[in-house]
Amino acid sequence: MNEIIQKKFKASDYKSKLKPVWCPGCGDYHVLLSITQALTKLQLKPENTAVISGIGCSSRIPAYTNSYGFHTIHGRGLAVATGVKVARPELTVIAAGGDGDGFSIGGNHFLHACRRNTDMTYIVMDNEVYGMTKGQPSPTTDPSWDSALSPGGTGLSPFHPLVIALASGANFIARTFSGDVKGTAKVIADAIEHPGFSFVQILSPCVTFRPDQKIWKEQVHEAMVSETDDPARAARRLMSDDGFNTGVLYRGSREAYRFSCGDEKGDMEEIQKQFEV
Amino acid sequence: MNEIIQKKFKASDYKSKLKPVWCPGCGDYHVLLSITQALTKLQLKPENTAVISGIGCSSRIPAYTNSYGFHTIHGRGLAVATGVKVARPELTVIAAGGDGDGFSIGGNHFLHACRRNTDMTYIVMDNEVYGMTKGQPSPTTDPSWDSALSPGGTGLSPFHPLVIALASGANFIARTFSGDVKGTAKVIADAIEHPGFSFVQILSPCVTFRPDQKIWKEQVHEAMVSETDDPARAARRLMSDDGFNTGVLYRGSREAYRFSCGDEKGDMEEIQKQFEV
Amino acid sequence: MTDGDQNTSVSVAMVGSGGAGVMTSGNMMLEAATKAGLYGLMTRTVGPQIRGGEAAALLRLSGKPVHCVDDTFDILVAVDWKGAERFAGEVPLGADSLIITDPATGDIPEILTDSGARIVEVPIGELAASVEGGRANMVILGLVASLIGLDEEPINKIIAKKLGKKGDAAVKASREAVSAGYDAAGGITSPVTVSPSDDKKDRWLISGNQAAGFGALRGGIRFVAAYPITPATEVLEWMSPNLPKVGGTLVQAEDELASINMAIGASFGGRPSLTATSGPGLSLMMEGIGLAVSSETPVVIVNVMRGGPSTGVPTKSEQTDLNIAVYGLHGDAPHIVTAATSVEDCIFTTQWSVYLAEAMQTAAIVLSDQFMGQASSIIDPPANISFMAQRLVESEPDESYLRYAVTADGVSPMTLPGTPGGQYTADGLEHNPKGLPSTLMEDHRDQMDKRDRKVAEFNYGDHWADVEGDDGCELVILTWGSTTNAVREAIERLNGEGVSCKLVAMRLLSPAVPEQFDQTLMGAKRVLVVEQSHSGQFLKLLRANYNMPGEVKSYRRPGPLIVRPGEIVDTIKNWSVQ
Amino acid sequence: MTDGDQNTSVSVAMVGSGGAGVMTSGNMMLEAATKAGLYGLMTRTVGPQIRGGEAAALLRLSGKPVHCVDDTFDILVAVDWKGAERFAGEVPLGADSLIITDPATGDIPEILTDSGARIVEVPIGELAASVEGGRANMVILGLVASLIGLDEEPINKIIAKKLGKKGDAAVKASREAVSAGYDAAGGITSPVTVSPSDDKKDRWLISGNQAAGFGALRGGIRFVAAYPITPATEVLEWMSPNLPKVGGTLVQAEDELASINMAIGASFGGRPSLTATSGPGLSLMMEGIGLAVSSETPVVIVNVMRGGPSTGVPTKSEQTDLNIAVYGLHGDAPHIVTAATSVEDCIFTTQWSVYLAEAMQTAAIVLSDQFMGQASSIIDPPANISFMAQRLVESEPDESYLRYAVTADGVSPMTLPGTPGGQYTADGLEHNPKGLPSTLMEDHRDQMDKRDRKVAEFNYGDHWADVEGDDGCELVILTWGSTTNAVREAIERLNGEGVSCKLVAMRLLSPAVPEQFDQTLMGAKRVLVVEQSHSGQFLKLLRANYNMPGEVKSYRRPGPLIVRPGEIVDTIKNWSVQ
Ligand SMILES: Cc1ncc(C[n+]2csc(CCOP(=O)(O)OP(=O)(O)O)c2C)c(N)n1
Ligand SMILES: Cc1ncc(C[n+]2csc(CCOP(=O)(O)OP(=O)(O)O)c2C)c(N)n1
Ligand code: SF4
Ligand code: SF4
Ligand SMILES: [Mg+2]
Ligand SMILES: [Mg+2]
Repeated sequence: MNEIIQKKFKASDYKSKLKPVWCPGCGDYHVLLSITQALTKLQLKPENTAVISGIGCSSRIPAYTNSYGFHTIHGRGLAVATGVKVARPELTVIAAGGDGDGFSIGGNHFLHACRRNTDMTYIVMDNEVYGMTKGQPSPTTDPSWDSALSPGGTGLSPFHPLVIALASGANFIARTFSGDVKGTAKVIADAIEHPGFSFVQILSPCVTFRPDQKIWKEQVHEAMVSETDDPARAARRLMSDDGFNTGVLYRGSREAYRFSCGDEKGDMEEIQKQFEV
Repeated sequence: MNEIIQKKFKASDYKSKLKPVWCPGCGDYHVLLSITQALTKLQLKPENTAVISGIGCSSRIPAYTNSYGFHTIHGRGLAVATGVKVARPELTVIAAGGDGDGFSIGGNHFLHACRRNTDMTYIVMDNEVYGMTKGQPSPTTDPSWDSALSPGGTGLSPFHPLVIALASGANFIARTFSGDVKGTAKVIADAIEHPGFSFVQILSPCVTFRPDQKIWKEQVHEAMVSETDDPARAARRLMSDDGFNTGVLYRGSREAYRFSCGDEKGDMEEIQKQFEV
Repeated sequence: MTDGDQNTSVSVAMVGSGGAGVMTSGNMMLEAATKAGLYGLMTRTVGPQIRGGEAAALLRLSGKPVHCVDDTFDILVAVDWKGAERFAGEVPLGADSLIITDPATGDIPEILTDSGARIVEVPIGELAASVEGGRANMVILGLVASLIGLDEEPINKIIAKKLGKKGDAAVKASREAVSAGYDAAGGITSPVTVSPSDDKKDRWLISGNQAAGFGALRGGIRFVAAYPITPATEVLEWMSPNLPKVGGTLVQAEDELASINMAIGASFGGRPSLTATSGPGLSLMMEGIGLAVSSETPVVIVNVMRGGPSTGVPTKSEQTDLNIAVYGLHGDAPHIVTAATSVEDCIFTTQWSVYLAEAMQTAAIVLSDQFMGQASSIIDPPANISFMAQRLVESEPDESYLRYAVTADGVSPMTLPGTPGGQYTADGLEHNPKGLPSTLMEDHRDQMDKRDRKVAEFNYGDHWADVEGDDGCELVILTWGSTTNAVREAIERLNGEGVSCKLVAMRLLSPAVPEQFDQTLMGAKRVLVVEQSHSGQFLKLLRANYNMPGEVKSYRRPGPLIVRPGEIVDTIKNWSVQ
Repeated sequence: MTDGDQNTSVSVAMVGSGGAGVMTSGNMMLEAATKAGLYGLMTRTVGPQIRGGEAAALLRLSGKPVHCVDDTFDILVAVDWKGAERFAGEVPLGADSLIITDPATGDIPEILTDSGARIVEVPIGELAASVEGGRANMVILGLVASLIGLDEEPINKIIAKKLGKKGDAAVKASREAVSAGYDAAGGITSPVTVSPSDDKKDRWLISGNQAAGFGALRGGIRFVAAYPITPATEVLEWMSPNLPKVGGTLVQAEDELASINMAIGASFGGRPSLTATSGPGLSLMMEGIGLAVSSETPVVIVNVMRGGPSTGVPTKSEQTDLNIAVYGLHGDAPHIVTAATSVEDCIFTTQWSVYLAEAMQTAAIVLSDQFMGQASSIIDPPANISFMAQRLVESEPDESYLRYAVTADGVSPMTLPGTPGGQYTADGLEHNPKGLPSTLMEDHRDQMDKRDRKVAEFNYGDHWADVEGDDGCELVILTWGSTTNAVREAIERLNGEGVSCKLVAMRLLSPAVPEQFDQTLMGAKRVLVVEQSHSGQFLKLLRANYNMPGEVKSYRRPGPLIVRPGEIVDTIKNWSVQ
């Protein structure tokens, strides 16, 4: 993470001028707001932050921030983000995307990013649907949700991203609701400050394909329990949670990934000696 | 699962005549033996079983059985196996492979196979190394294990496949040791009989690249606790287990994937009506 | 409107942003046109917004079958002009065109007025407001219908059909708004009208993506693995509810790596299997397709092309996945690549490709594109062709059974799981005839020969290309895919001007069929190669695989603008001049 | 042994199964030969067993640089014959060859004796047993060294170096076993000997995979993402411990999708980045490579080819990933494809490719193959070439900064994260010069033009090909990759017989450089295209992109047998006859 400097940045300094393609009312507008508020809170220089995403409605977010951005390919945001962070350890790296991008096609990188524990923050705007491709079930979709691709529902129990994150070794695990901009901003700021990989699931409604998610704002509630650093306890808790608990639900202290590029200017002449016979 | 018939099959009826390429002493020989014993126990017709693998030493196993086999590509065994099972629900489908194949490149299919809960058995011969490519760390390798690719060790805490399986929704989760052929055979037979996706991690030493695994046979021990069907409890238990607990560690009762091909002979004329204006 | 008499058609663009509902108007007009005995094609263009951005319904209607877009639009009508400049390039106008605008909605983008089109102002918004519950999109529906000579009756029928369930008031409001539109058209001279025919025979309304799904089903596909991607999703979404009717099923996969491999697994199990995708997904499937080739497991991949490279231009059309489809596998991996030549031909080509994949036990990639895939077309009910999956199966194997036996035609009988004594292990590792891994030079060579031979020496009959025109023609246009119909129309126009020209639209892109090609192009003096690609992928494919006779010229450009007949006519004419 | 005087070399195969240790013997002989002032090349062939199956060390030694394998082996010596028939096809013998066998170990495979080679029996096992702790592999080391005229002294030195840490007894046992081998050679007439030169100048012992890693490091690579795969793993394993010495690092990725995308991320961050793989891994990387092309992020992919298709023949060489490397991206995606022409050239070509990728901000795929990659070669220390990653960076961007500015040469200055005011979003979606998503026809065309131009119009200098021979030559052999040196040697032999012939070994496979090509091939009457591929991928690439002058003939075949000079000589001779 880069240093906090004197000059006071405003939230608007972290926003670009590009108008989002999102539908009016989409939860992702709030997420964008929360990210800029979190960055304001931390007073990070915009040019020292990299926001990296996959493909999907939510993955459009990098260009709406005033950071360096990379809108990569579907499912690969975390891999690109890992490369950025290892190559440039002094940058603040935020990976972002959707539930389809992160948990379906990107599932393997999610597992391994949690395990590798590179210092970055991963924000998933979970709307329990593939928004960009016009409404197919994602891994977090309810089994009975009807759609053209899965008439009558998938019949599959939804994927539990927080439990998976915990099982794969993530050390900062949180859930927030996009409508709670302040609360989300606070959690994101915490996540950025946490050394190692931080995972923030943001329930972010898709007004177009999941109008039923309007009731989310009534369903979410702050987690009743205090934060834990015991993975076994966290596992038990997360496995029985209702999916609407918000807050930082687990915070561990495993060492962050420790290899990265540096400034050493070694000598090629020295290196080539190994070939001499 | 196909029906049990009168004629008594012997274990040798489930083995092919092909000599394995494995190193003398490789744990996978024992796994092969256990699989044939499990099939004998269940008296399944060899031609009604399909054994499907990825790529790796362990993934060579299909051709050593007398089943229909598919030695697919690295990491994709589970996807191919899912296709086979959905297309031919009456077959007994066994997917098999290594820790690199299943947890590194194949991690996403592992997650989603657990979640989809198609009725098949997935056997991972875990030797905590990439055997076939001559000794690189896999996701289950100890952080301090030295190798050419990761001199001094990866520094990464190993991946916990059983916890991931549980987190992703698997309903039959077991661990065995290859050296315990009988015990392993029994668990595999149970796994095959379990409706839905069953996951069996078999600790199967690599004598060539991990000679240090010789001590495994002293380290393994039967799980002290009784089987549970409560995922939250299982999670807590698995997260704190020592990695050498053996037996069936979790058995749930979630409904298996319910869509598959059938015999309906619908009428194309009827179907095309939807285009008529 | 086109030059030749025989082609009289009308092209209409209806533009509007937000929830203006121009797509609804377009769809209604298309259905009404069908009822009036017309043929038609409708495409849509939308802005980058996920929902509610600028949009246009682009229609072409005619008394004769319509397969491609015209050079220019005859009538452009806008509910509003918000963001319209972003796709104005896709709505070419001419000096004969008519723009209808509501002065209350602001200025027409310059790029449109620059065409010199006649502009007529109609207070569309006011007219809508004059009807209780009236909407502007219904006003323009009536306006345009009147201008092009469509009766109000079929439109009223469609309104009842589509809005019936919203209640009588909704139907009434729409009908009145349409009527207001009809009335407003009174004083306007229309640039062109179409004559509804009396021939009210049965018609189908179908998109290329539905057609591909339907062809697949008819060819025998019974398993589909799916991962959504624009513009291929509708293939999957059409198949999902229809498969179970014939004992098939669709599995939504976690990604394209899974979907291709699931399809391969299902096919290994004996069910003809398919997946559908577009460029980025196809990239991810290539390793799996190589497995199908090497393990000789039939599988069909429908690839609906969009603008590339990378994520590219997902909502627009381009013919640039030809390279990857033909050459994108590592190693020497002979397989089949076909391409549909029209919305309607998506049925035939997909069905035929299922047959080819199954007959040769290999992978067949069927190329379609966004233009065809997402265009709605009114067509004559297609003939029921006989191609049906028919795999060479060994159902009573004995001891000597060899899964990968080296046969004369390269195809080896396959056993299906469940068949006693037929057990073998399918493998992507090189193997011997029994299927056991082998690194022997001889086995490698024999299996390579066999996999190549079965594909190269198969009898593809006449289906390798649509060939039209006299044998003696010295001028040939070679093309493929959705560009075919623009070329076809260009040739009709050229014929009308006394220029004779042969069409060769290749349906089989791989393997090469040099004998048929040579014979078809014999005597050609000038060959024009037409494609929608920046780098000339088709041209290079031809050069690599065929001996091109005579002087060869390439006409190509990237998307998103669809290639139009006029461009080809001009190219030929300019070439003649030199 | 070869025909021409100037090429005197000796080729030896040492065969043995299980832990026979023939690789140790081979490595020791190679090192000893270096000490004796010789050049040499050693490859290995192993059976399917993961460990301890049949194996052979294949050496060629000479007083002059050695770059390819000879037509036949002069001496074949076996510790035992178990499983040897499985690679006998890879050890061609002639009537002049000598087979040394221990009668106690059973019959020589027929395919070897069919050659008519002279057979000499030596009780290798007994000789080993006669020394305390003696091993057969050391006996054959002495035996062969003696036969080819190598002194015992350098061998003893190597033994001390390699076995020193195992203790004096081990060194003594090995030395005595070697001596026993020397003695046993006494009565045997050797088919050929090499003259150790007095020129004991510095030599390097290096494999192609190490050379690629070294070239990459020298070119400026500072980040590597790795997923192991045969036969590319050693590139990664060499780089892993060496990168940190220059401030770089290697990350082991979970799969190839991750490795290519990590490399792209690191490069976006400003570090020249690389990954290495082989066919199946390259397949998985193609979507990522397309992203690098579209987002204009430099990245280098070293692809060490193995037998295909699919999992294929992982441990053997073939030149069949050319198609996928050049054409395997969806959409029109111009990028760089290069190929090393020898073990040594893996340094130059990789280093140059890093430079190209960085200079043009695009993806460069470097093709090597199993033969080069895993061959150990004794070479002269290579010149230190100056190519070094040098990206066009904008370090003080102002308000008007455009990441994807349309420039004359197509290369746009890039800002690196951390640069104030340079913020932009890299994108695989089509974009405008600022980097914002755009579906506009004009933006798409301009960006396509630019991405194409920067690659097509770059000045590649003379490096596009190794060209040797007179300008006036009417006979040209076109080839690429590791086949180059077999062609080179064939041409030397043909020259020796008065046939003059030009070599054109293409290092740049994509883009095409038609001007250079035309000029180089001007006046060619006959062109032979040589490659190790069943389908003729190189031939098709040439036909697609170049106008081939004169009569063109293809000499090609698949692996695993490496193409030998004699095959090419014969092809040319037979062609002449007609
Ligand atoms: C390889 C590949 N496969 C499929 C797609 C199509 N695609 C684009 S976005 C998307 C899903 C988006 O869902 P999600 O990640 O949940 O984002 P949302 O739109 O809901 O925010 C898909 C399937 C693609 N672009 N690339
Ligand atoms: C796409 C792809 N990447 C890499 C490889 C190389 N490869 C073959 S097996 C293997 C790892 C095997 O490890 P594991 O699955 O643990 O099996 P083991 O050999 O240990 O039994 C790798 C990386 C490959 N064949 N394909
Ligand atoms: S489709 Fe849904 S997720 Fe996408 S922008 Fe619209 S509301 Fe948001
Ligand atoms: S390398 Fe290891 S895993 Fe592979 S066969 Fe040998 S002992 Fe078994
Ligand atoms: Mg979503
Ligand atoms: Mg392993």
